[in-house]
Amino acid sequence: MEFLFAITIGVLVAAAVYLMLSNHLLRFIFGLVLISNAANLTIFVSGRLTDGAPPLIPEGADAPLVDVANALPQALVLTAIVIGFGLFAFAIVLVFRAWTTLNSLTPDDMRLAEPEEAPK
Amino acid sequence: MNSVILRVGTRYLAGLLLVFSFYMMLRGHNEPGGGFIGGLTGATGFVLYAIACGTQDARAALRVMPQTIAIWGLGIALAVGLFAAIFGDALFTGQWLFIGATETEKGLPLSSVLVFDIGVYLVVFGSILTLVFAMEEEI
Amino acid sequence: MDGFLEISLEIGFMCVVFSVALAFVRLIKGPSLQDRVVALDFMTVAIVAFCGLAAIRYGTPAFLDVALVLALVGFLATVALARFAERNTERSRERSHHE
Amino acid sequence: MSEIIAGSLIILGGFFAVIGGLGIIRLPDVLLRMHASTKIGTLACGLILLSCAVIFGTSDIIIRVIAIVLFILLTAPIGAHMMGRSVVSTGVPLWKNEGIEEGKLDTALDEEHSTPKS
Amino acid sequence: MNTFGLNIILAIAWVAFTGSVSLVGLITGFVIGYGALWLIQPLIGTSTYFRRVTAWIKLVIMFHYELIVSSIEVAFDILTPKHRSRPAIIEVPLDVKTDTGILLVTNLISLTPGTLSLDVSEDRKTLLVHAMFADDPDALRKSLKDGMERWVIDAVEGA
Amino acid sequence: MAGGFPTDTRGNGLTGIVPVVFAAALFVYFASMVPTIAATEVIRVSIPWIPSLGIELAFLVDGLSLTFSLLISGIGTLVLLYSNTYLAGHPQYARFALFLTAFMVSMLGLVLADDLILLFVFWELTTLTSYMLIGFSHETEKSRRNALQALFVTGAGGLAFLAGLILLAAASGTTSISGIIAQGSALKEHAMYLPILILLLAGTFTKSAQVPFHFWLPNAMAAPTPVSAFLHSATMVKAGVYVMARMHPAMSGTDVWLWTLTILGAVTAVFASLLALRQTNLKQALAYTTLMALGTLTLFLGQESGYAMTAFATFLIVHSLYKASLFLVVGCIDLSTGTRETDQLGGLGRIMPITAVAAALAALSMAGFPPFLGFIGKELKYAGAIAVASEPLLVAGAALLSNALMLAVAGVVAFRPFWQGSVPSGQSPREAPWQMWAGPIILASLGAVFGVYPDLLQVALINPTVISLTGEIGEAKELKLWAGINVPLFLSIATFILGLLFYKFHVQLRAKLEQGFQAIPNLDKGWDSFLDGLKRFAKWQTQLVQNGKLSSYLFGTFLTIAAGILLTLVYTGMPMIAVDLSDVEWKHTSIALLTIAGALLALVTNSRIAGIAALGVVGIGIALIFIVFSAPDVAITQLLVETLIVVLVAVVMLRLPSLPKAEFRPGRAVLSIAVGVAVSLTLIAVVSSPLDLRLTDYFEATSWPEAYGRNIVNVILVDFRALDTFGEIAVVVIAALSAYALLRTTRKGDQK
Amino acid sequence: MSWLLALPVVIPFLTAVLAFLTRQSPLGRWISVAGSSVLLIASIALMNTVLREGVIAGQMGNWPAPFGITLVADLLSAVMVLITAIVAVAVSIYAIADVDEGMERLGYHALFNMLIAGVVGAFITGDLFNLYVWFEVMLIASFGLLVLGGRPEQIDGGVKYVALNLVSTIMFLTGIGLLYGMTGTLNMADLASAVDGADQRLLTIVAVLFMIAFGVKAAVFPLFFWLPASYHTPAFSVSAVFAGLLTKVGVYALLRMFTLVFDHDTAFTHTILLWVAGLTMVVGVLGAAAQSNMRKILSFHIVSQIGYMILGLALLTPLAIVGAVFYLVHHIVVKANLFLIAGVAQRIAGGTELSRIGGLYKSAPLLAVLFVVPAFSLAGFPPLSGFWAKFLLVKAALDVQGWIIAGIALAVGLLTIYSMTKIWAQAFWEPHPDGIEPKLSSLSYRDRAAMLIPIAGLAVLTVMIGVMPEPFVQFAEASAAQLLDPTAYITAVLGEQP
Ligand code: NA
Ligand code: NA
Repeated sequence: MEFLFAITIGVLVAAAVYLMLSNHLLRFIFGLVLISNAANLTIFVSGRLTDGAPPLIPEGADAPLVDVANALPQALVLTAIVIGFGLFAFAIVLVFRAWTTLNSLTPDDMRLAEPEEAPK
Repeated sequence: MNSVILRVGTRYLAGLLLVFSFYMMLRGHNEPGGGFIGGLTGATGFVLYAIACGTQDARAALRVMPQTIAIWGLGIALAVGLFAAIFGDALFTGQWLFIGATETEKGLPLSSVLVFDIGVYLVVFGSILTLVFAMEEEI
Repeated sequence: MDGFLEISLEIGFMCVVFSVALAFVRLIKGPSLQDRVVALDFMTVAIVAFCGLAAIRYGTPAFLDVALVLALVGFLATVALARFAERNTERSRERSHHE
Repeated sequence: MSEIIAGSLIILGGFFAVIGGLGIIRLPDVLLRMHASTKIGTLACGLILLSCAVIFGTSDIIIRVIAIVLFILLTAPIGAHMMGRSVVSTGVPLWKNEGIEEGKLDTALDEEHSTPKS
Repeated sequence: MNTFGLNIILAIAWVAFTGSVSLVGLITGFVIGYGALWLIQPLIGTSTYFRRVTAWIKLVIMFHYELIVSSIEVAFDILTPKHRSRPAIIEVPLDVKTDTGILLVTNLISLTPGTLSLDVSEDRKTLLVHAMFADDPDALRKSLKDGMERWVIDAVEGA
Repeated sequence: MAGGFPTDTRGNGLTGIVPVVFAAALFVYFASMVPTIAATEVIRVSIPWIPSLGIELAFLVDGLSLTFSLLISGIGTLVLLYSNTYLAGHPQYARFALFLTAFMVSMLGLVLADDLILLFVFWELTTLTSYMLIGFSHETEKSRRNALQALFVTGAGGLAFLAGLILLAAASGTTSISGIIAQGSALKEHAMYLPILILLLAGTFTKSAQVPFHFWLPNAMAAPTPVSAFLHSATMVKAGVYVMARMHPAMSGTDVWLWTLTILGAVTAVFASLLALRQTNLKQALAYTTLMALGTLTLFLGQESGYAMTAFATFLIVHSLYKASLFLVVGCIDLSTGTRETDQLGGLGRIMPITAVAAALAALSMAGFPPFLGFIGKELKYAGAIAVASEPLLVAGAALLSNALMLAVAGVVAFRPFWQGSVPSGQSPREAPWQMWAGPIILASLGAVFGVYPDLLQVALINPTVISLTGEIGEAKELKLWAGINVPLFLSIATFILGLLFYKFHVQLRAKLEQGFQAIPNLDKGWDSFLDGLKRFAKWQTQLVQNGKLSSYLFGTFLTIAAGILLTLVYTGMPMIAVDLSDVEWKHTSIALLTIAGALLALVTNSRIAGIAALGVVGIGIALIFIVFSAPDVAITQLLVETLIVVLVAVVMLRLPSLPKAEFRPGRAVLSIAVGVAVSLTLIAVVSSPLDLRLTDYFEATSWPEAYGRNIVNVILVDFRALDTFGEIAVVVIAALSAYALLRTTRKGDQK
Repeated sequence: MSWLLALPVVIPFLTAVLAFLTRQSPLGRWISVAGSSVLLIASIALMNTVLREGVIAGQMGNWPAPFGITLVADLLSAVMVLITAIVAVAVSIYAIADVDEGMERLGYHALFNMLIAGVVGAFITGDLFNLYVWFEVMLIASFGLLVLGGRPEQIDGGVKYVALNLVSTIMFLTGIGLLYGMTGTLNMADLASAVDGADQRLLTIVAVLFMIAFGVKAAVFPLFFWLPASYHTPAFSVSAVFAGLLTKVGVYALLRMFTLVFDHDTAFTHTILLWVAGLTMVVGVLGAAAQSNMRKILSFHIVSQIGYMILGLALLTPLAIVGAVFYLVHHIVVKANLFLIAGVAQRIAGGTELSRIGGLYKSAPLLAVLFVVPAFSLAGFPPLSGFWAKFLLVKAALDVQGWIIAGIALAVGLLTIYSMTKIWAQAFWEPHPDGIEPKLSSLSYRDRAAMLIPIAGLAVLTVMIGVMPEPFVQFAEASAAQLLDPTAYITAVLGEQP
């Protein structure tokens, strides 16, 4: 199963990278969302996949009675999702600001911080 | 958004989401849920409010600035971590008090961990609303 | 009758997944914004159903919690996008009005 | 017994889910498609959740199922209303059942309404 | 809602009597309490409570009936190659006043296949409905008013 | 500096006096050591500095360092005295005095240091202080340029020098200079001898402005004249010579040493004296004669004979005395007349008699006339040259030629302005104030005094210095005015004749030289094009890598990632991979396909809404993965976050324009696929071996009994790894605050 | 013990919370100053303990390692925390003059202290995922600070900074996932032995992934683009703290991971690092040579100097690590200070573009003195701190016959001199193009004190390290010994290993 999702992650990453390279900030944002998802999924898959056994301890038991899914990567992914959301939120606001202040969404045209050399 | 249906629906939904978010937070320690999920759900309620009735109303309903809520949440979470110091434990050591504990029953648990989750809830709730309100107003 | 439930669960899963696939086709085709949102909205509802099936299939009511949250907040995206569509048109009309 | 009921509900729900999906594909304009998605989807979902209640049978599950169904019944129409409203206000081309073949529908609609797509 | 509160108290009392704190117990207590209250109706004076409860039950049943019947109708249209539907957007005057009422009417209309509430005018007097089978708009309008709206008004606003 | 002497000759008050007193005190202090050193003892003081690197604050007073110290502090005193008047009332005099004093102290440190690293510290301090001094007239472009040039060239040498010192310390196992010398000839046989030598010479040659690094020295004359007098006569340029002398016992005697120093010294000497004669500017002429002196000193150091060593010691002193004196004289002339050009000067002898006397005394010493110390120096020089076993003619010839040229220059600088021609109209020269002629006259007189009484010098400084240069075996030759009729005497006479001829025809010679030098590439001009080239190369390179375009930055970053992983894969070979598809259900496959389809739609669509919806699909697909693989908490969070993402994008997009149509870029596509493949392959390899579940087992076992929670994921979040969660909510808060701040700052550039 | 470790992280957070709640009043800035000062005291206490007792570790939440999160301080961590605290104090004082009320109201002080918290957390954590979390805290705070003020060039720089750093962050996260998938642990001390059981070929690949992720943070070639694109745009106090601290966290992480965990194939990994070091030095310094703006020059020099630190890690001899540690400490102090000085230049001379300013030497000699110290320290002039840093590394390179890399290190030093003198000549020596005489007295008393005290303090520190390097060298040696033989580190975290 892990193999299947490793391939899925590869496709997500490839699509994300292409979008991030597209010289358009909205597409970059799309790519960012994809690649964040891919990274989260990488952790999840790295922790190995278990079908249908959430890491919960039933009432009356001291430990899970069956082999439950690996809880640690789940906690990590949860953390990573929330952090990723924070980063995304900032990024999207930045894109918005870039549009309102620089009037462009193509970062290659943004040359205020690194102006092009005036031709001599 | 001048939609009667949405406004009326929001009246029910926002409260519902808020109550539901507390429920998700409180049960988090034993079942799916917890501070994040609670906070996100609760925030959704006010996001809906802001969409339906405008941010002014939403802010008025909230009464406190959302960023203040968020920072208080962080403060609470931090305080929980520091609280362990009183008992000579390390940062973020959970402190438990079982009300009416007997030999067989653990009793009603009161824990610093729950307060920490409340901190998480407030942070997520406040932060998302800070963001959404500001964006709504700016656009 | 263990077998019947198993089989019907498989069928249920297949149907739900297939319906999601159908919705995805609409999402690709569009053509209007709303078509896509409708497709997405349908998927959300399908996931709720999927959670229900999963809860039965694995005997774990925990998945119902996923359904619960999704049922409550899933429409928010729809609302936001609908509002976007509406305001976007308003704005472009205003813009053309100004010109 | 409960498993047979549940199984049947699941199959019925699955059936409606597919119908909903087909409706989204097949129906000729966006509002019609919304009929399929909002209602038939809800129905499908409700049936499957009902089977959950039947299978587990415990009160907390039943409460949860009821809650889910109520939530969907509450939110889905609001979402549909918002969408429908926007369809009307943005002037998305609509089908008028004028006997146009399905395959040529999109082009026909485009010719009929020159409103810009978003 | 005094009667409703009384009913609740009776239900709790029932649970206390039987000693089974469960949902089923509570519902049983509620139903039995309702019966008891209905019996002693003259004692507690005129209350819309009983009618409203009946109306609610009727609403729920009729809603599900409509839902299933029209779902089949739509499903049929989807599954058959030719589209029989004659969609149209129609305006329905609203009599329901309360927020809850409006929400219920619009939601229920939306939830029954074949009709979809698009919008309520700002003055809350008109409802915009998209209907799939609007061969006869007036008939449709009438059926909505006499059907869903009526049931909702009975249940929510009493009469 | 035109405009006559300062009217207020009281100088700069305390700021002026204190440094003079300080320098004088130093001189007296060092003078008090003369008896000890004359008794061929050495004084060594050492305190630990960086014991862990074996570096000490070690100072050594022996003949060599004492000679230098006396010259430095003595001339320093006079120069500071002179400067106080020369720059009287200058608003930045305090800084000047500070830098000059600092320079003097650094120079003293350099010659006294008995630790390689300590020596280097002072070495660089002299570079730094001289940079400040050369650039003293910092408001002129030329000053700044020349200061930079001096710093850059000596700095470059300094870095090579440092490398040499490090290697030297490594080769000898100590940084102590006396320790290295005590090891005898061990260094010469060390495998690293040659690299060390080359690196050290690179440092000393640049610092001493030897050919071909000579070009910065004349430019450094942009400094005020006292600075030139001090730095470029007595001190800084001699630092290089000092180091060669210091290392002489440990490193000399090899063929490389001999020929490198001899040839480069000789070439510098001749070349510089020709350059000196060519100059019409007094200061420039003097600067080049300094080069000539440095060449000569280097040439001596190449050898080991007692004559050469004695000649080195003597000429070192001679040169410092007359050169400092002449520089100061030129300063007086400059202030008095407003020019330093020879052809605009004349007849100053009667108006500035004291200065003239000082100039004459110094010039005679420089020209090597008896009974001046310069004469003795010159005699020794020839004696030393002849003592060169293999090529006496070459060395002696070079010495003869350069000495004759030197004589001519002495005439041009010190004779012609005073005793030929008359004062041009427009000039109203006056005699310099006493503070300004005191220095020259004292220094120049010393040349005469030591010439007549060479024994004074012999015992006090020359003998100890020679011992320093050669170790205990050293035998200094006697300093005598009359050494009998011998080859050096004949050479001296030849020098006089040739020199006087040169002087007589110096104007014509200058023209010839001018033509000659035109033909030789000028490194000074090369300097500017070097800097230009450097800048251009830097610009070119920078535009190549830092072109201001995010897309190429991202391309570079992703390329690094793909290449990094894939090339490493090639290097390591394929890790173990196990493909196990047995437990894959159709559900898994369809969820994976849904996710992939969503991603591909997001990739290809030109519609914003389709893009967002596609992201929604990916989100749903991933949520389904979380559901199927038992992560309800994660699934809920994923769905909630996905919803909020859609909401945020929908809000923001109201203001954003539609997506432009995407063009297909094959290069980007290949790179994207490469990154995807790299990640996939690595992950597949990772999941091919079993996972160690220690941590999870612990969490499962303790979650309920110790942390009282049944939802293990939540217990990890709020208890086992609460610190992570705390950091994470901090991220959320900060993100909100940052985004809020960003939204709320509105500036002028903002559109409506 | 565990509180000693936790406090340096907790204090800035607490400060941030308080500063945010008081953001509408001037109290916020004083809370920030006070908080940094308390942090300084705490980090001195930490350093003191580490010096006395060796590596210390604390288990957060009282969960034993490797199950809970461990905070660990060895000498390197302790000194990084200490130096962070010093920079924090300096910058928080400087901010009184530099940061306007508008920025304060938007939460500057809170963001700043969160940034510090993230940096400290990264230095002190012993858990890989926790390191990621602190990286994120630091990163998101830096996003906010970078664009605070919202000038167009800030937004432009911000876009590039954010985009590239997000890529690095995601690579880091992916790397953590993969490493966890191989070893099943996240505790860094535990990883040190756990990786031995993993496929070594795969480990090398993951090591390269980490190298890239940290390489972006550390701004090495060819991953540094974000730095020169953005560091010259924000407020001066912001760019000072960025310049001083942020890239060093990347260097620290490289140093930590590539001595503790990824030391299985140094012939490969550290050879790559050597190349990276050389190219970073050269490309960075040439970048600086091409610039004409003070802050841009300084920004490129950060890149170049990072190369030196990486060089130390790449050589991996005791002396080289000593050099790297020494360089790390020295560079933070010096580079932060230079950016602070640029801020003063901006205030009194009206800019940082060298052709637009001048005359500072003549009319602001105090500033000139204060500039000379860090500038010439950066250029490696003795007896300033930078000389020893470079000396150690060049010696380390020569000791292993690394002629070329030593030559590069020296040549880059020369070009550094060139850049520093360019600033000196054009901003200080050259008269102001508008003929004005920029004077420090044009600043208010408060601003003058707030700006010059931290600058002078850091300059004194630079001189102190330079003149009395022995304690620092000794310290760096002890620290390098700990890095090269992590037994003490591992024992402190996990207890005695069988
Ligand atoms: Na290891
Ligand atoms: Na300038």
